[in-house]
Amino acid sequence: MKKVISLVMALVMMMAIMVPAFAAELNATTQSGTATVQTDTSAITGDGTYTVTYPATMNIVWSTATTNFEYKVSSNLRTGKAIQVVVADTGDGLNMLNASNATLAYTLGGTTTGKTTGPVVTDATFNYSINVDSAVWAAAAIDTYSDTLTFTSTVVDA
Amino acid sequence: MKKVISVVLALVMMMAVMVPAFAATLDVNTQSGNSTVLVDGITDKGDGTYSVEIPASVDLIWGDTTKAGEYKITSQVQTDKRVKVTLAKAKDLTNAANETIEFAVADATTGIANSAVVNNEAHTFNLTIDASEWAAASIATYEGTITFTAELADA
Amino acid sequence: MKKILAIAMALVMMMAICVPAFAAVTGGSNAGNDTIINTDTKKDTDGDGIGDTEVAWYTVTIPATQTLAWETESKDIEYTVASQLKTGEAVKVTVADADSAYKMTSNGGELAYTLDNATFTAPSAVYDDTAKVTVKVALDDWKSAAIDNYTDTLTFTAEIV
Amino acid sequence: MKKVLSLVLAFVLMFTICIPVFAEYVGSTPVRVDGSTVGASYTVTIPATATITWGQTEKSVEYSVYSQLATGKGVKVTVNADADGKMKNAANTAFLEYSLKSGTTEYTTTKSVILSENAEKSSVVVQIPTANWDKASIDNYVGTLTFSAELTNI
Repeated sequence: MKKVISLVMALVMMMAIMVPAFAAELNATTQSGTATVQTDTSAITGDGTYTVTYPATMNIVWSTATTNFEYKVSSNLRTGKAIQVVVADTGDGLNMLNASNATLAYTLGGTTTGKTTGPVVTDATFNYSINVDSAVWAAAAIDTYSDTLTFTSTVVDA
Repeated sequence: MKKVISVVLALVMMMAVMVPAFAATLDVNTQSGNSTVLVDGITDKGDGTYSVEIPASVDLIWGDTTKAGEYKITSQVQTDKRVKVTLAKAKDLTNAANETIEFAVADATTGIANSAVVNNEAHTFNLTIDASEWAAASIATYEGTITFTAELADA
Repeated sequence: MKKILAIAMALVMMMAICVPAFAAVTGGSNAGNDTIINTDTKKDTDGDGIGDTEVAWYTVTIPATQTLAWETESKDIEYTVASQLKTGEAVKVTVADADSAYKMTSNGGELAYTLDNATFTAPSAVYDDTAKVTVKVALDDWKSAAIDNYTDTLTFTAEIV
Repeated sequence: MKKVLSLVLAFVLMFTICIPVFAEYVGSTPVRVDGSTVGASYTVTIPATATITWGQTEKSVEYSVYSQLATGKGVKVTVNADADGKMKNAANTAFLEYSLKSGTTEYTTTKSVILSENAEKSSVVVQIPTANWDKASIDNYVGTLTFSAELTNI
């Protein structure tokens, strides 16, 4: 057992003294040499950073058939990645409700699933719309109706 | 001092003009967020709109003791409001000689829409004339008036 | 006056009768009693007492790889310059991008950079210290680069000036 | 073997027949020389130049002394380096510090009379430590060793 330990210790010692960064040397005979400069992304957590900006409240004026909205994506991701944003009603379907739960049905149009074209974008804009049929408008009591849409972002492969 | 006030006022004005379109954000730490779809009808439409279609005229046949009529309500008003129509006799049946036959709006002097949004919702009313009135009346053309008034009433 | 004269004459006389020690230091240069010592710019490697190998030398030690953490806008790359040259001479080091595009590349992406202090000339013939070349990457360039490993090759060239 | 022996013996016998000559002592006469009027003399021979190869930490510079002095007298040789202890390049822009090894900067002859062919030799040692070489730019540096001699009692 002592022999084994001593052997291992010797090996470890050797490792320790090994020169960590091989350096090149120029002198009168070797007058030129190269060094590599590179970036290090080890400090980057995950796939990088991004921001999706979307309206906190989407105001729709009474009797407007189509109201356009947009969300924007800025990202700084690893090569080959992109950001996907999904706009959906994760609750009760596309119905706005008033205080007494009367419904005002609407539909979503435009880019409800948006994906950036590449890993680095600045204010990439995606348009979507909320459409309310005129018949729906006509049949709705004047009131405050609201619904909740959920925006979800994920890092996907470009 | 005036300068300060003017600057402050200007700022306040600016605030008012700014469209309060607050934005929310998602990022690596917050990958999902909610947004409210909001129709603020009351702000947009206020009380809303309604109309009452009343009969052009109510033609009686000599001796009718009751005469039914109909009016229609169309409305799109606030949820908790209803269109309320009130009928009233404005003028008895009167002939050229200013002689009168008395009549009355018998029932349903008021009609209330069934809901905030109705479309040509029909409401009936009845006029009554006593037989004695007919008996005491000289034969002529008589014309009276009934008035319809509409208002928003709470549901 | 006569007394002074007499004393002076006596002194001179004494001098004259000094035992004429004939003394000499000969062979030297200058006034005969100097030996000029001078150095040779060659060292003696074969032990025959005669300088045979020129000694002027210089060494520039350059780092193999230098790493910039993401969004590092300025990074000093240190290298060491050691020299013992003829008086008046000095080592000059020039650093340049091998392909002079001054762009680090990844698989498909590019990251532009610039070099500061790209040339360094040692202040003296005998020198032993570090020098540095500074790699600069603008924050905007970082922001518009996909996160990836970018690399480029710098060429260090040394010469005696 | 007998023949050889006999030949050797014969040879030795020859020497024994030398004829002894008898002399009779008459008296002694002093023979004198008056050296006080003769000038004493000595010569210290030093090299004109001495070349030190680059990096050489010690260089011995040999010199020799011969003399004809009064009895009890000797020659004391003293060697001095440059006053500022520096060798200089031609343009006087670069310097190389040196020193003379202690114990080698003086020499006193051991006898009052030393024949030139048997001149007494000594060496002064020039010392230049490696550190001085390492910090000097490569050049031809020049220094001066100054020899001075004086009579001394030995």
